[in-house]
Amino acid sequence: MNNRKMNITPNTTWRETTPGGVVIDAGNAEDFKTGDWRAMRPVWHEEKCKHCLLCWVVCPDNSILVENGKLTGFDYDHCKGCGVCTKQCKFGALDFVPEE
Amino acid sequence: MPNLKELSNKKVRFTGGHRMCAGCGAPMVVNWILKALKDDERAVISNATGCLEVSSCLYPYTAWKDSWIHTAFENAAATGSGAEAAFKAMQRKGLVDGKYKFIAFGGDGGTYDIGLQSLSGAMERGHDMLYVCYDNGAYMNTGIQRSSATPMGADTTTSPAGKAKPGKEQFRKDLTEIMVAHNLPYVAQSVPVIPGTPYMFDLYNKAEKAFNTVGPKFMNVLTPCPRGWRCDTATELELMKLAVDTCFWPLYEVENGVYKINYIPKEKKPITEWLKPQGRFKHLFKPENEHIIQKIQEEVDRRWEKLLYLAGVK
Amino acid sequence: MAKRVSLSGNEAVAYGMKQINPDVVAAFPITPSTEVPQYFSQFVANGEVDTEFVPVESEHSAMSACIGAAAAGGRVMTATASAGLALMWEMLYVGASMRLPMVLAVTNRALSGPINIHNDHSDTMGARDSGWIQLYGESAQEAYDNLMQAIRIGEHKDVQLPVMVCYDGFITSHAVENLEMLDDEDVKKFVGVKREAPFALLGQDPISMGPLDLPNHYFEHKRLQAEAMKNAKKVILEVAAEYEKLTGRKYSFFEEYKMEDAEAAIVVINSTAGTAKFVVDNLRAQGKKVGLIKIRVFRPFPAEEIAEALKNVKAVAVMDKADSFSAAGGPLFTEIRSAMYGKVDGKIITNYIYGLGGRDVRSENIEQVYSDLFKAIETGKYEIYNYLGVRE
Amino acid sequence: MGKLVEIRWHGRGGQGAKTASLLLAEVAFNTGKYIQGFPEYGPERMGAPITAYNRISDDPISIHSNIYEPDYVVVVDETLIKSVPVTAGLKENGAVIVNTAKSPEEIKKELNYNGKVYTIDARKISEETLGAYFPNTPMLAAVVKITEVIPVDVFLNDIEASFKHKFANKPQVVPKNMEAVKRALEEVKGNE
Repeated sequence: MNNRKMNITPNTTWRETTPGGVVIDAGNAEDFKTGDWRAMRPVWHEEKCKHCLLCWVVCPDNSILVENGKLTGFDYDHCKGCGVCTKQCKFGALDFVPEE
Repeated sequence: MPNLKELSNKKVRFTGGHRMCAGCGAPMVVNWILKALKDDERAVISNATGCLEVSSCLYPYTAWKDSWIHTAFENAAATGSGAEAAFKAMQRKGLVDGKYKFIAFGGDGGTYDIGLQSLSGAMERGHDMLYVCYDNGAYMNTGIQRSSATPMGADTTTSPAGKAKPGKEQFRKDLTEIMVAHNLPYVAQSVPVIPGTPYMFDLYNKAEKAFNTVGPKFMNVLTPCPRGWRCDTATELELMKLAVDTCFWPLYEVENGVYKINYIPKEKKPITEWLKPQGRFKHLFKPENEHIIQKIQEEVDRRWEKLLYLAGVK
Repeated sequence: MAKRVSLSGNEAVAYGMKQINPDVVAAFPITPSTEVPQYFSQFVANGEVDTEFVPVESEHSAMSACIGAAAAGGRVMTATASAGLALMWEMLYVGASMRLPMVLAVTNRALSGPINIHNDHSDTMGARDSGWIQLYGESAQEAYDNLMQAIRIGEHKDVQLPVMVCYDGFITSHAVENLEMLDDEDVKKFVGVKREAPFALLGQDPISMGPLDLPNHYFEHKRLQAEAMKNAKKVILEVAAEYEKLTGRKYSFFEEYKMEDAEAAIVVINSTAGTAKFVVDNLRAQGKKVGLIKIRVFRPFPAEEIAEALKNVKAVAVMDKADSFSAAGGPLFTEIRSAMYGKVDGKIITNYIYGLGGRDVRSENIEQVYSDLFKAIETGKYEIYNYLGVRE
Repeated sequence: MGKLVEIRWHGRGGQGAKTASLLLAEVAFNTGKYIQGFPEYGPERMGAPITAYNRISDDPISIHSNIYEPDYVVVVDETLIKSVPVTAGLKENGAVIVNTAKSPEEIKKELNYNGKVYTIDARKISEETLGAYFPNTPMLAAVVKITEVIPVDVFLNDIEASFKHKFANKPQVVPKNMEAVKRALEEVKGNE
């Protein structure tokens, strides 16, 4: 992200770091990708989806994208592939498949 | 029932990119507690050391979109109470304005055990804050050591099941009742949001009620930990239903001393249904340990009966 | 106009806190510090301050609540002693590393065990490496003056560190003495009404404080923290200069008493310095070239300045009112000897552990130390490590 | 250094010896003196023997040790004479002041001390003027008179002002307290 106030890199020196390790960019964990943790992958079949949002309700990683009450897809940058969402779908709109 | 479409438009306060285990229950709890805040309210969150803390804020990243502070394991309530006190004084002096809600999150280790004194102190002093315990029944952060919230019989790394001892030998402490004894305006016991149940939004509704109550509030939320419980991650919410249906974890709230059970199962399931899918109880199903399961069942029954009595149901 | 008053050390500190009118005071009673929160809660009850007084259930929670309040952006003060400070221990480190200015008044008391409520310096000396600035004072006046300056030092933008204001339990905390207090308005002007926090939980933008800090960044944060302690040296002198303009009372890292031509000097902390000055005066009257250095700032440690101040003496006795149990000398001694190494060599330097657990320090005891020093100068023979006033 | 007067008080916990020493410090302070007033602390509770100290001087006082060779000793409770060496270290040219109905000569026999002995019946004065046993006020007056740490007339003005301040809500007790002070100044007597 380029709108961050902090620019902390692995090369940041003590003079440039933040005092006490304060993090002044709230929510910047979004910049950290946890998608590569996945061994299994939820796959969305849009045509079967009733947009009940029950998958969105349970996702521990805020990785199910919803716009204006409609599911629009998965945030695979952060989805860890826990599969909890796929168990909620009563309409067969979510498959849970091994990562290739 | 809250409108999911409306809720989905609310701002996200806890982002992806945190490093909790895949399928961890704690972020589910955090998400829905924070969703109960109004969009114009800002939260100041105090977090006890634990899984949630180490995984949600690793320098230089934070998953929190509200102000958040971690100082130590045993003092989330005291730390939060200081922030709340500062707000009151600074507001009185005209140094800050805006709507703030003060929240503390701790696991069962940081709440039932090492943090109990600081929790009790902060609640007794009456700070306007909500303390949420995400109770996954052991010190998961350090590698699944028993806590006073660990259920009897559980195999943990400090209450291991062996030839001489069948896992944890004591029943779990009833922290919710201890908090009720503080005579707080609001105490509740809940589970994460579980679709398809009559109590789906129990957690959200209780958080909303807590935020609308002035003074000290406490919520105890049973939270699945697939790693510590040794259960199938994808079906962990099914296990939560069983905790409720076996009355191992009743859903209830106590408002100004008045008990209300939020869900009474039509048919109470035997405790074995909750124990069986969890690897930490596997050894209990050996024939020689049958009496332990019986003991657990008796205690679950006794506590449930007591709750029914307190709630005036029986 | 300053007011001339007679107050005990604890009263002076509590009145000082009242004049500062902090946002939060979170405190727990412990002898001999109890009176501070006691007096202060009366000010709160009388509506004389706008402070939130948080009567916590332990010192651990006292420091935790102070950290929470300081992190929120508030100006925060508390008081404790001995075991209370020990119970805060973990949080002392956390508060300093989070770079939160706070002021903690410590009435120095022996740290158990066996339990003892009387004065020595084992409590704050044990906390010397926690990252807090430590100011020590001989009298109620100095405790009060240090309290005022502590606010400014800790909150300075180049410092942002918590400060302990230490004074002797009972000897200073409970003794009524003459002192001068500032006018309320002058205090307001000197400390300002609001803490300028560079970041705060209640600030404009949400922040996260106290992250998990792994090997890739932790060291840099500690290095930055160390720099703040270095910066504190300059700030301590600046604040002292400003305070002197206001009060006429001069403060520095340490006080030099009759050191100009001194051949034998002792270095000491807190109230014993007063007794030692009395002895210096008497010995000077007998023509003996003796002097005294009283440490005010122990953290940051004024190593170069101390070495400079001791460069002309022949023999130095460092007085420690705390043992380090290192079997190699007390905490002040090891600092001073280390400061002198390579700067001023060839001096006789000895150590006296004294006054533990409130053992009264009589002028005769101090005379003994000077006498030992002169003997050492004459004969070149001396013991390095000594226990003063213990029954042999 | 100007004249330094050192005083040691002996009393029992709860009887007010500590308070009396602080009051003496206060009145001396009010006349521009440098003062110290400090108790010696222990685990003492009600009834246990306690010690308190005063230093009073025209110049700043730096010494912070206890007082071992006092100029004056004040005994607030005469029963202590049997159990505590109250005159230990007391300077021969100093004096001891004892709260007792006995005469100085009688008390002197009980003390191991060759200097001056003064007595004051603070109980009688207190009960007759204040209607209850508050020994501090008469003791304080007696100590001022004997030690001369401040002039008696200055003391009278100052103590009256402080009574008026202290008893702002019940001004009728001010004359009674002043009566106690004046009687004590008259009735304290020595063996000289």
